[in-house]
Amino acid sequence: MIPVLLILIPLLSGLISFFIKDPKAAKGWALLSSLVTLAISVAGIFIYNQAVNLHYDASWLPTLGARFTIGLDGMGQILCLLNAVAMPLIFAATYRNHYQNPGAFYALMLLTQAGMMGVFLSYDLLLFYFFWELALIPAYFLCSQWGGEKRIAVTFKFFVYTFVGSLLMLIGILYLYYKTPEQSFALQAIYNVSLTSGQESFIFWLFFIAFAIKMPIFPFHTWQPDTYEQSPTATTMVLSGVMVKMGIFAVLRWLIPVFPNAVDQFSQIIIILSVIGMLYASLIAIRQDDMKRLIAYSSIAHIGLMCAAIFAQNKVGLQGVMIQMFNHGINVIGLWIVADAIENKFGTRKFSQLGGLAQKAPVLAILFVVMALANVALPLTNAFVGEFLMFNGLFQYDIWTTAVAGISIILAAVYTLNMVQKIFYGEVSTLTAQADEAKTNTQYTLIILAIVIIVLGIYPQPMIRLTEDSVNAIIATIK
Amino acid sequence: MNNLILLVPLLPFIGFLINGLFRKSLSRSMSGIIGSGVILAAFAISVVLFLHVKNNGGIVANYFDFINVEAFRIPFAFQIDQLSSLFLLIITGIGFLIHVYSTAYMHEEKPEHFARYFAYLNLFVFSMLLLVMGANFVIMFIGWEGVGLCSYLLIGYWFKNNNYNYAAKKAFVMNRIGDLGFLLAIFWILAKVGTATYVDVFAAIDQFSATELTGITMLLFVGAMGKSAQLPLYTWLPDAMAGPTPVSALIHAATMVTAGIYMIARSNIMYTIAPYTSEIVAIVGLATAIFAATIALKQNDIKKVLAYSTVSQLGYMFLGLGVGAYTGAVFHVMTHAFFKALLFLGAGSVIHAMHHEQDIRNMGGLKKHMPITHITFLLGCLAIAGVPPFSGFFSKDEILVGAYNSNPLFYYIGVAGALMTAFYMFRLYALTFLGKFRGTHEQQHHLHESPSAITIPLIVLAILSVVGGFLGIPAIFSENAHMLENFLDPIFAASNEYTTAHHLEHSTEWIMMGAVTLLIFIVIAFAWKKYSRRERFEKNTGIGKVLENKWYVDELYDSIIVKPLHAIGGFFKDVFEKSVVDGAVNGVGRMIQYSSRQVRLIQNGQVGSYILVMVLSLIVIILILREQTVIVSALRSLF
Amino acid sequence: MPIHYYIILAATLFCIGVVGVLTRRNAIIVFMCVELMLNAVNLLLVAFSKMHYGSALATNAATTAGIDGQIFVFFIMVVAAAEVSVGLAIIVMMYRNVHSVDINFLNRLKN
Amino acid sequence: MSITEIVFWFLSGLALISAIMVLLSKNPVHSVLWLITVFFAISGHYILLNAQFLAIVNLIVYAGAIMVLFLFVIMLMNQNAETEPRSKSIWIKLAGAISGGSLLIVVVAAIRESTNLVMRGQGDAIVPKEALVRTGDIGLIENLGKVLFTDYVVPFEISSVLFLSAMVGAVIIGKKDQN
Amino acid sequence: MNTILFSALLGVVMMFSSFLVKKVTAYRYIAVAGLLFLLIMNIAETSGYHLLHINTRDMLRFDKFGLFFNTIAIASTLIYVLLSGKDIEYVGKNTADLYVLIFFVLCGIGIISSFNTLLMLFLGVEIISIPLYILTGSDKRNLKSNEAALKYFLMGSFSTGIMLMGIALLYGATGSFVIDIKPVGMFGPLPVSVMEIIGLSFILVSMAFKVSAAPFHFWTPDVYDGAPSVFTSFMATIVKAAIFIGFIKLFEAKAPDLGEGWQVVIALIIVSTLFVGNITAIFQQSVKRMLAYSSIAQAGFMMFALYTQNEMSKEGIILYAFAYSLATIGIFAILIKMKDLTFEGYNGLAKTQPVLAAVNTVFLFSLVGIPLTAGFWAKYFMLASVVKAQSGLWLVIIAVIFAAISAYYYFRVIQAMYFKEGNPETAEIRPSFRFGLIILAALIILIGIMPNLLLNWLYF
Repeated sequence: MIPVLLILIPLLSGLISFFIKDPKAAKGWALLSSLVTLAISVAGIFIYNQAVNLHYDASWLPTLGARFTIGLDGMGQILCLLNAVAMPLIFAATYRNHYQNPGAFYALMLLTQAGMMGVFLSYDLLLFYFFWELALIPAYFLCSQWGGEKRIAVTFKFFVYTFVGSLLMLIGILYLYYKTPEQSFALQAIYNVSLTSGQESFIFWLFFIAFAIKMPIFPFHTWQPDTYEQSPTATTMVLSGVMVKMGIFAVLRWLIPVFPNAVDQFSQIIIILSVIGMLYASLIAIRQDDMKRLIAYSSIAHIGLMCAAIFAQNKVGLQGVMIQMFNHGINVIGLWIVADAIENKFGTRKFSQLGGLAQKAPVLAILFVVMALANVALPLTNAFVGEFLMFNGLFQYDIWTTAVAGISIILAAVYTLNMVQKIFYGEVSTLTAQADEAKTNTQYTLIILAIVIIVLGIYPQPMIRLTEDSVNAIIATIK
Repeated sequence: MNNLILLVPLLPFIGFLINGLFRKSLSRSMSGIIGSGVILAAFAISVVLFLHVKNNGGIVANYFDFINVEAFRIPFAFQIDQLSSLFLLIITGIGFLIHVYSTAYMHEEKPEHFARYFAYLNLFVFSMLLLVMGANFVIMFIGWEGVGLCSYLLIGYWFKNNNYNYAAKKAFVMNRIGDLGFLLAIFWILAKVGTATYVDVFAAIDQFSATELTGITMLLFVGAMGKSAQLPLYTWLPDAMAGPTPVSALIHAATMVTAGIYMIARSNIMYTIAPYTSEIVAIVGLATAIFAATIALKQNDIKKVLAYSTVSQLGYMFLGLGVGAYTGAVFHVMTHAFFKALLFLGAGSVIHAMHHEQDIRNMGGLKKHMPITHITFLLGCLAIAGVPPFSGFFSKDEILVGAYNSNPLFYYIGVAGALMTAFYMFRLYALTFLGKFRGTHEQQHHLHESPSAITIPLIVLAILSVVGGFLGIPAIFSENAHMLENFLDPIFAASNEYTTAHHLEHSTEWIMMGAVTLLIFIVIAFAWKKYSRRERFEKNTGIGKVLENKWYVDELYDSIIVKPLHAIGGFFKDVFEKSVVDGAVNGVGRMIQYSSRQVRLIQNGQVGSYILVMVLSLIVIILILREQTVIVSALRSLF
Repeated sequence: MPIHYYIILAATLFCIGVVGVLTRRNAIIVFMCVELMLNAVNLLLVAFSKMHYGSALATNAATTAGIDGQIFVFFIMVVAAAEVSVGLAIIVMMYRNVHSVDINFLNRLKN
Repeated sequence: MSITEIVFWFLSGLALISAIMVLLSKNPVHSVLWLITVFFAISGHYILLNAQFLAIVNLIVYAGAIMVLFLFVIMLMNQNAETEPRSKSIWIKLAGAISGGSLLIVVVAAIRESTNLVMRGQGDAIVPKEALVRTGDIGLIENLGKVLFTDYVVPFEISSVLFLSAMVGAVIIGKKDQN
Repeated sequence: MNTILFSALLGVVMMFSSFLVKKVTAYRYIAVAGLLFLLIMNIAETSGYHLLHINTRDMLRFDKFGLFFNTIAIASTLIYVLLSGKDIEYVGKNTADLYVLIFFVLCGIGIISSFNTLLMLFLGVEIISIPLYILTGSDKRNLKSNEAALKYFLMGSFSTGIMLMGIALLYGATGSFVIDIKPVGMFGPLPVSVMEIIGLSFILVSMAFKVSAAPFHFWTPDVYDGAPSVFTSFMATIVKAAIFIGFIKLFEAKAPDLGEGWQVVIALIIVSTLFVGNITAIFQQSVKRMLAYSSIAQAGFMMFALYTQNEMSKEGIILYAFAYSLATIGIFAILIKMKDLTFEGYNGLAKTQPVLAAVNTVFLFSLVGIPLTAGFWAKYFMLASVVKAQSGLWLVIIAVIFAAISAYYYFRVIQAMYFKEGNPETAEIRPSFRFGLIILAALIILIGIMPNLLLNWLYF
């Protein structure tokens, strides 16, 4: 029942939220429902450890062989948890932001959450596709309704780009469907489908392009910085914190196990692309003057590493990816929260106009430094564990690739410290002269995040254990 | 015992937390007391541990699994053995002194910043302890990056000044370059033997092929380069002098920069089996020693001189490691910790008295104003210059002897470096303390001896750097009086088996020692004479100018690495991203728009043309269907 | 008569009609050309009906094969009549409004 | 050359020439008259093919009713050579003629190789099928009537709907809505 | 048979009511009642209950497919009248007669969904076309309407001529008008009868013209644009779908005779239709004209049913017809209420008329083919039928790319409604109208989640 609730609660509360007019009420309602979701997903983890079957199966489209099958495995647990943790934090952090027509805003946020939950939970390919789209639509509205001045064009680019991807994937889905012996979309049936190498590589690309756009991998990333820059920060947090993980999750759940040979065949190209992307994005990030864009590019770089680690196809790497999905989500949300606080206070994100904030807002400065250190994967922050494992996996794949990819660690230090220095250090600018400490809700959310970061950095083992079964399942399918 | 061990790093961490969290509410004295107190406690425990180790060998304390995956398991464990316990003493001991010193040195700071300073300092000690106590490379790496962070924070302590921030960033990034090497080495080890715990790795040493070992050791050494400021990654250290002087003393002289030596000493066995790497290590060390020394000859900033001398001394230590004189290296680490900390603190006391004047050309004649500082500083200079029987003499001598054993050329170059050291140290001493005062009047007016919180650590360190040498008396004076060697023997035993320890005859050693000592005295006298009466300074020209500008290395790096990277980044950001990546997508969009504008013109609203198209396409369809056999086969061949 | 003659004749008439539709601009003429096309079709159908009748006659003396062709022609005429009434009505309506029967005269709807 | 062929050729020639004249004549009235001759020629063909009923209907409905309707309309709008809109360029005419011609060529070329239109004559010689002329009574009114009201009664009834809609349409379009 | 019979009779009834009943609004209720009755009758027949047994002499052949489509067509018409009936009264004076024509069109639809001989096909097409000419021109004072009517009429009758030529040649080849009969007296080298091929290509052209598939689509934008919006809605949805059904019925029987060339031709038509429809729609400024082009684009998708004639595509075309008709009727119902038919006219509709904007968004999503709307399943089935046939995947890929492009112009409306500032003027919106729209949107979403509700009809 838990998986159903995970989808149902955000869905229903979202629909209800459409009809809430009063801003306070809308915020409260959203926060409440997201907290309930969080509680449930946490409960899910504990039950899970007692090895209870967390699957739900219902008839949906008998004539088409599609069923409403959802379930929680280790990987799903982690991502649902991320999804469930992210929302309350986001709502709390942006609690003071004022949106026109707040009911709709929070409704769409919750619907997005529901969609993503569905993606992480569905065990049926067609269902997966449904949620995949369902997550996209509200995000589209959020971005182009409440976004920046260039929002409409930018978000539309984002939408069409991803839409093309998902339509191509739909073809792939259908193709697989007709290859299954008993014409079914069920996970197992899809896993057992057998293709000729020609078909396999063809369908592989149909799927991969969709996921690569979502992640995004190097040549397909063009939608991302603009969208992150233009969207309202709350939405950006959802996009970069959780939705981006949909792509990676999908690769792990629907790509690696289904097309083992094609994955083998193309892993090299993809890893090379990812590594190029890492360096490329990092170098661009070094030159950024806009905080949001910088974070966007750094996020591209991190995602690139995850993708590379996936296609290295070994256990360590995959475990690293799984926990890093969570960690990256947490860290990047932390960075966005600060970005949001700064933008709200000064109405700008340009480093050139900021500076010396550490004198005015020491607490914010300290917390941001923690986030920044997590972003550069410093030991005893959560990101270190993930990146350590991922690089390890990549290393087992090839040492030179790892060495080149490692350069991004250095570059990450460069651009992150740039950001810290230009915002918080140095003399105060005209703008920051009469700044004061960040709002309490911002502080508290950041403190929570910081605690999570440190705790997971010092004692990551439980989460690593959580990934075991999923990884084994995936590894079993590889070769 | 485990808990006791755990306390060592934990205490500084607690200090960090208290000072960090309650910085607003703590008074200066409180945070000072807390900050130094925890270190003192840690020092006490370290002494206990040291004795325990001395009597009944090393211990490994396991706590919990940090990372445990199928491929490998990384426990969070500490290893207290001869080497680490020695380092514990150095770190906590000198650390304590410097904390005490800082309470006086930083008293001008606002309370909260004062607390922040101590928080950072404690955090540093914590990470440094992790570094040396860790029982595997990963824990070491954690400490490794931790100290990097702290040095970043402390260099940029006065964060209003952007130059300081740049220096801090430079330090962090350059360390990162090294860290990458270190990290890769760890991966390699894990991939090979599936563990990073020293004991297991060294036990499984023969599983490595020669090339692998070379590779791993090289990568480790890259890490050491970064952390211990060796060529080519040394440029951050002189800039790091932007930080408060006690920080320079603690981090950039006594402890952190020696992490590289610790690491290599730790994994000495691997280096012993990888002679090629050892060769590189020796050469790099030697080159650094000379190179830095030359620069130090012409520096006028009191701290810069000391910084370069540190680099050069570190070079000596690597030389020692490279030639297999591991004990010598560690010995030099220790003595260097003493006298270099002393010198820095002395310099700090001077700067403090001169109100943050650091240019030695504006000093002079401080002898009578601040006697204690003067005496201790002089002792420090003698120690570093290697004048018997001061500590530096023994340690440096041991390294040089080792160098001679492996390759006489190393020895001669090393000696040259030692002479330069003597020269620039006494140039510094003379210009600072001898002659007349060259500063402004109100500076002269305020000149005074520093408070006891500053002088006491100076005195303690002075004593240590005088007597410190006797821990390692070479064999020529008396057989196995070398306590340190005997103490550290378990660590280097394995390596020593490999190295055929052919000790050269005592006679030659005597001659060498005598000759060197004589030369050193000459150099000192020369420097003394040259600079003690110096009044005015003419501009440097020729080689002097080059040296003053540090061989223009920073400029070189800037133009061959930093600028190109920025250019590439800019190109990607402004050109490639916009025109290619984005351009492709938008181009498609624009193409569609354009074709839309064209296609809709076909719809010209005239029935005649509409029907014309219909008729023509009717004809086409008929033809296709009639010739379908041809067309279909053609398509087949196409697809 | 060989059926080819009829086919070619009908096809020619049909195509003349098509050419008329393509070249003339007077709505009425265009419409007349359409009627011409229809007649060509009628002729063809009758010819075919007689052809099928002939080939069926060889086997069965009392056959009515091919009669449906002529019935179809009848229906075509019916439809044509209906179409003409509507068509002319539309043309007249347009003439009332713009006093022209040029099919290109009204050209508001394009692109 | 039998009388039948002479008649056939004469009628065909007449039909074609007058059809072409429909296009060429500038004056709409002339076009109408030419079209009527075409219809007469075609009716002649019907008689030749022994389809008397259709021949008569053709004359009554087409030449009689429809064409007169056309004439009425043209008179009503007093269309003549002057009011006739000139198409701007010769190219449109040319394009029309060429495409029409090529359509003819394609169709005829295709028909000539069609295998449905030939049969085995004496000695398995392939001879084209014949359209029976001057004989065969399927075209007689009684036979047609019988079939029309038995097999084709449904379409026959349904065509009434067609007429109704045409009528209603004419009313809607034609009726002046007074306002 | 019930549909044909009663729709004709109801037409007559309306005709008489036009001079028996004087109250204008009454006609709408009569029409609604009639449609309900018709619906019931048709469903009755679908479930095997025939009111009166007429021997059609095999002129018509009623199968589940056709009857089911009739149900959908009538139901859509009902919805259409309910939503836009009020606006029909604003067109011209003789409202009743317009309803007459609508009923006659339904009669034609009944024929075309069950014809078994080319004669009936011909009659059916004509019975549909002639009323449409009139409906197009029914706004007599409006020159656009005139122009549209004239163009439609001329081209329509031309295409009739083409079709008749095809039928004649087919008759020559087969000696009968029954659709599933094979050519006679064939011998010789060619696999297929050339004359049949030519005949069929003529018919193909005329049918393609009626469903406005490129390159025979040219009449569509002008006519849909010129005609009164109320009737554009009717033409573009129900009628077009009906002709598709006829199209499919015919070529189900005939396509095999055409050999492989058939698929090549259809593929070409599909691609060009998708191209013209989508690409040209992008640049339009008037939503009405954009919808005309979009109807072309959608036709391109429906053509897949002809490309792969399997069960999948037959279910698909039904679903498509329904989804597409409902969505488009809804959009037009809102369009009619708008004062300004350009995209700017919709600016800020979400502020002034949130309900309208919301449902309009649902309709547009359905047209784009976003999941959770009926439109998704329509496209899904079409793509699935091709993938199932395992041939022409490239065609599918082209199709989805164009589907993505179609998002561009559909979303322009959404962007205008939600993200642009402005206060659009609309005619007064009755609550009943709003309610009807909501029901319609709910229906679309319901089918989007549970297409089985509709499909199971085909499986009983």
